[in-house]
Amino acid sequence: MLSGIPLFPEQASTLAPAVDNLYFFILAVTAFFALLVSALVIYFAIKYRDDTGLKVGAPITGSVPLEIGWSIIPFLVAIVIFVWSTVVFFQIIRPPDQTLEIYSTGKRWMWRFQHADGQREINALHVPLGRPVKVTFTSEDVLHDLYIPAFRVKADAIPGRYSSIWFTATKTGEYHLFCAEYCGTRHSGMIGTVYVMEPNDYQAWLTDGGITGGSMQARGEQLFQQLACTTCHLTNGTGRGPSLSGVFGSTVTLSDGRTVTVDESYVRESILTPQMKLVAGYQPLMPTFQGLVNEEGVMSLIEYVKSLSGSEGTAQARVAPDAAPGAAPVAAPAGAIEQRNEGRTQ
Amino acid sequence: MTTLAAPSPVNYLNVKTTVASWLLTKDHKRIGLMYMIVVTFAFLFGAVFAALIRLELTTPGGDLVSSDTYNRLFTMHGVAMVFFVLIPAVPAILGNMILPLQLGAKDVAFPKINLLSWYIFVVGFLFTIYALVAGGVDTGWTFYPPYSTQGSPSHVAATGLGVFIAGFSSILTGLNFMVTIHRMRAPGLTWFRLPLFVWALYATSLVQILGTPVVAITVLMLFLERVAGLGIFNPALGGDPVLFQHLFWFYSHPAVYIMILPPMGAISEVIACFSRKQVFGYSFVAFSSLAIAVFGFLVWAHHLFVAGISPYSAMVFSFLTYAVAVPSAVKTFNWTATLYRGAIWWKAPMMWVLGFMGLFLVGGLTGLFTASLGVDVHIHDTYFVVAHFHYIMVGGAIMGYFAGLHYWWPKMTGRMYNDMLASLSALLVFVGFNLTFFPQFILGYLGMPRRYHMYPPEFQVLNVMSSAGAMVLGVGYSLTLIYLTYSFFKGAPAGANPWLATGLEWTTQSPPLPENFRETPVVTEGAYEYSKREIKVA
Amino acid sequence: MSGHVSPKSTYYAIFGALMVLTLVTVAVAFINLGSLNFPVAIGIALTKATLVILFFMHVKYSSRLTKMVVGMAFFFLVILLALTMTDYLSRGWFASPRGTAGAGTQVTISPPAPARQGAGETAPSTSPGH
Amino acid sequence: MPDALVAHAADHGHAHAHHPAHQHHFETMEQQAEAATLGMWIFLVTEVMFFGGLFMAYMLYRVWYPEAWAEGSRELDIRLGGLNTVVLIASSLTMAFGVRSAQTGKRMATVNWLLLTMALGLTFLVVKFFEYKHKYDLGHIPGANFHFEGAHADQVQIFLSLYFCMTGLHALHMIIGFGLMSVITWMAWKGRFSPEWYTPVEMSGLYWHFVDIVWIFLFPLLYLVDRAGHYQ
Ligand code: HEA
Ligand code: HEA
Ligand code: HEC
Ligand code: CUA
Ligand SMILES: [Cu+2]
Repeated sequence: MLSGIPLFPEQASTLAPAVDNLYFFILAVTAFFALLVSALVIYFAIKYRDDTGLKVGAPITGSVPLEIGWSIIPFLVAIVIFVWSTVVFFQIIRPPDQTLEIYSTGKRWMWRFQHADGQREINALHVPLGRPVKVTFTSEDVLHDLYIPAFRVKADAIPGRYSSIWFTATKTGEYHLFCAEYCGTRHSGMIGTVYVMEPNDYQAWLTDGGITGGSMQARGEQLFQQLACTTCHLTNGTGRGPSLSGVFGSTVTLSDGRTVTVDESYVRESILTPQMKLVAGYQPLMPTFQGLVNEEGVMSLIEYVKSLSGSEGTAQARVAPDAAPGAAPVAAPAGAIEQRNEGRTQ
Repeated sequence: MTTLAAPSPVNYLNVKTTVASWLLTKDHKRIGLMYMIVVTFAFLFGAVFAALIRLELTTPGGDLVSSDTYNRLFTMHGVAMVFFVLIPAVPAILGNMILPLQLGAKDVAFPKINLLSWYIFVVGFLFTIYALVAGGVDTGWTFYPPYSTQGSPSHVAATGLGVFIAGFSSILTGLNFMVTIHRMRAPGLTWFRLPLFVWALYATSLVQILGTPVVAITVLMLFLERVAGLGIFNPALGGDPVLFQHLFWFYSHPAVYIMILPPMGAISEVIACFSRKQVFGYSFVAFSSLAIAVFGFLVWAHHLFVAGISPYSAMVFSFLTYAVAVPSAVKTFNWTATLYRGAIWWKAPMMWVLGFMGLFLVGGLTGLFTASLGVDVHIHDTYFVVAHFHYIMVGGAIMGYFAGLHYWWPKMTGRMYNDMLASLSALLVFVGFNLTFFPQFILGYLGMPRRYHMYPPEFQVLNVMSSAGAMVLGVGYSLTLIYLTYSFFKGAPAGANPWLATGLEWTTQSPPLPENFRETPVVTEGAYEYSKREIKVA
Repeated sequence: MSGHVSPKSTYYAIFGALMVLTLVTVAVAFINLGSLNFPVAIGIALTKATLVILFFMHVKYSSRLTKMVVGMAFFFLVILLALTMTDYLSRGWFASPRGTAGAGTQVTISPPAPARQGAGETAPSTSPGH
Repeated sequence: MPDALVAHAADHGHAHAHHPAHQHHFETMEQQAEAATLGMWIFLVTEVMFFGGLFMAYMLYRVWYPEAWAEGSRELDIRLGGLNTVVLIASSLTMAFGVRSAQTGKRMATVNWLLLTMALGLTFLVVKFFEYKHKYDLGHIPGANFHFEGAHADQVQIFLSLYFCMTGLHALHMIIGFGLMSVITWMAWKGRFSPEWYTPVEMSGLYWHFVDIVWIFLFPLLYLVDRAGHYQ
């Protein structure tokens, strides 16, 4: 990192310049107003100083045109800021189409990450350069907030539902990852490092990280068998439950007439609180799997359900194989990677 | 205005001196002083916590106190400063003191309720002190569930109860002031002859009346959820923790205007007096107070931009936030224009005003960064926000409070303070303040999250600067405390109107009679008719 | 002090109206109006409250200030409810290309489907969104 | 208002016989009564916002969990709720008559109407007590021991939490109103009120009507959700 006094954060994602440009624009506008007003105040205070306390000021009471002027101008300026900010905001929250999917859970006081291929790490996140990455996450206890300053992204992790951030890293290196929502004793220790790697290094890390045990999708499929989901969700739609092929991303009508888009949150809800939203035309037969499957298991199931919606549904962690095979893998710090262990999650 | 008769030897301070005569008083001026004592006490608490926070943050490793202690420090600091210092400071101290005087009334409309609200306030404060002594509370002043309902091992219930109780004190004060302003004005004192401080207090009362009950019920739900296991915000039952945030900020955003509007009113008074001029655009300044109070209710979710609310809703709230910045802009420009061709008397209250102008400006303008959706994603819950609100709350509201305090001090106590020392301490606070909090903007944009006990080492230099500034700031405040205390007992007697100011409060003796005025004054002109008057040395 | 003294008959009439409206609101609750049940219940309650405020509480004969104070209460209550609901009701609108982007629970309100489909049918949800 | 006050001051100067209830810091009785009325109304505004927080929570979860709301609502006894509605509206009527009697200076009538109002209020509270007791017996008190058979037990717990918060707060207001009214009745009995001064009766009247209005909303919101069985 920078030595001396850092004044400005690194720009390491495609979003960073967009946010920073907006920032500098607001800075310019506000500096203008701040300097204008301060200069006038100082000038008047000195120019019209009277230390006797006996003089009176000029009998000026006001001016309607001035009032209107200095209401309208700041308002218009503010509108410009608002529009620009909103554009940038939607850029920040709307991920592009082909993202690399990574799942995460925040738990007091650590971040667990799970790659689609099954690699897991704690308080460390390895991502490839130049590829859009979407991190979908939730919390297992209280509110947390996943924050990567160098990428200018942040979102609260809320128990019971999913949030996400996305970014495309533009610079290799190591960056801070913070928990930005106060969560108790070791809130300030709920930090980690994001490692942005060349694609081939990333590839090497994926294979070399020493973590096997199957992709999330595979794990999801396995859970789908284990938990006997298959008994009801037959692929041909003749089971007691709807077929899950092609469901992800579609719009479903519920029994009370509402419609929902099938996304991560909805699938999660279907698994944990199936009674809350019944698909129209089906009986409330599906049991809850609360307690039988942990957050990571749910995420694996989601990956699997996604994969049933066609090839693009599965997030592929593999990168193009044109990477130089000899590149030295950037090893994750020892201990940062949780060894895959079926029984010990939670 | 009426000429003064010879001052009576009896005033509200010496009319009776037994302890009971204070504790059972219904005199708004005495109640104001009693508030001042409790609030000063709370400020000392808050300041000691602040000093410890800054001391701790001089090193990145978190060496001074444990993480748990640190979390309690900033929580107690925030709770004390917000609920027990800034919300009551100007309305309950200066407002109580001055409002009836400015209206030409003998007292507020409901003097018994006024005393009751002081007692309620003290009880609320005692609960909070209890929580502190019993081990503190560590949720942050915002009490977000599920941490506060399920996670926190600390004394959330007692603190919550304290805040709940103190809320009623604030409600009753607002109610009292509103009725007083409507019903107790002296003959001839029409709405547009009212001093701007009264307008500001009126707007504040509006917020207190409409907002505080919501936070009261919200804290009550939180309390019941914590102690009785009710489930309203509990995600495990399908509850939404974000609902708490909505309800909390429905009050707490308007509450920041409870904190800033009365100081703004005081600033208007002081600027008019020490520029010897009518406030520029009187009616615009008056109505901007109301506009801030009303529109202030429409923007609360700008605290939730990354909390998981709908992005479309975020857009609406961001837009409204920009709209509510405009009345503040109007005020700022009008104050500046008031100085133009004034006869500016460099006395201590005016020095605090000049400090206020500079710091409020920075604080308000950085609100435009946080209100910006795109930028707020990055700076939310970082030191940028910490710097933003300290600039407004300490640089703006506390400076404004001190400006008003120095302005009305001779009226309240009948004594003067050392003007040189007072100006010096205004300067010290201004310099110390900037040293403390400007580096925090940089830290925030660099990405240092708030409520962090330990931080990466590269942030250390800026943090040390900030802590050094806090020391200067602390010296400035300590100085104020010393010379004001000295003045209270030993200061030179002040005449009825040492600043040669307009306004009914200056037509009665200092300190005022127990019943304020010998005869109900009759008002025939606007609030700041300096130009119509020939100013003579008193 | 000279408050307005209403004739007794006014009070009886208002009481009668309140009783009738109570009956209506109970009766209507047992009729399936679909998504209209809630608004109708609220509408009736509002009417009843208005009657009490205007006549029992004498607001009809009170100063403009009192009327404004009453109006203020409802105005700000509506702000609290409506602006908060802007969040909850629009949460479902935002869907990023591959599902939600943190908007959380997906709820959109539209009139309920009148009839249910038979259990054997395939759910009308099988077409992939993209 | 100022002009009125100017005129008033001109009319009377300062010296006119003071009513025993006249407080010294008010210029006139009229000013005092106006201040009291305004104060009371503003207080009621704060009460509206106080309940407002609960209504907000109610509204959100009703939109989110219509089935659970239907299920929870069906747990409540519509006959008891309806009875209480009638009782409370009737008490509003008797309260209005109480105020009217005070306005017209009928001492005994005032006392009697107030007593009747208190009796009705007490009836309401007794009924409420039995409703609560029933809930307690069934284990429907939210918290660690909550126990509910049904498809949406968790969300029904939210419903019942709100039910207890809302009705509990309402009942608390009734109890406070009952206390206020005891004092007022006693004062009326002592003959403290007259057509010139009956502010306390009027104020308690406003308060009582407000409590009635809250119930007017609580009844359909809590007892009448989806009785048509849309979500069965
Ligand atoms: C007295 C207290 C006070 C005041 C008055 C304000 C005033 C404002 N605040 Fe601040 N704020 C706080 C106290 C205050 N705030 C606190 C305590 C927090 C953090 C709480 C926590 O999380 O713990 C906070 C947090 C906060 C946030 C959330 C940040 C986050 O958590 O991510 C936002 C976002 O919009 C915000 C915005 C604003 C705006 C736009 C104003 C505006 O009202 C400012 C208006 C003033 C001006 C704009 C300056 C004068 C104008 C001009 C010179 C003309 C030029 C103007 C234009 C071009 C428009 N504030
Ligand atoms: C009115 C409100 C108010 C006031 C006046 C202050 C005053 C100060 N605050 Fe406060 N602050 C808040 C309201 C306020 N604060 C709130 C609401 C929060 C958020 C809490 C939360 O996150 O929940 C907060 C949080 C907060 C933090 C962030 C903590 C964190 O997120 O981890 C910091 C850090 O620097 C800080 C510092 C200060 C300082 C230095 C002062 C100074 O102005 C104080 C000056 C006084 C002294 C310094 C003490 C007296 C001097 C001496 C005893 C001499 C010796 C001094 C030294 C050795 C340093 N405050
Ligand atoms: C006893 C039968 C049964 C079992 C076992 C079962 N389900 Fe279901 N599932 C259903 C039925 C019936 C529905 C449709 C009604 C509803 O929405 O609850 C459904 C709906 C769903 C939906 C929503 C589908 C849509 O079209 O919107 C998803 C996703 C789902 N189930 C996933 C799973 C997973 C994952 C498992 C295993 C962990 C599982 N189910 C186990 C019966 C079952
Ligand atoms: Cu996790 Cu803060
Ligand atoms: Cu705010």
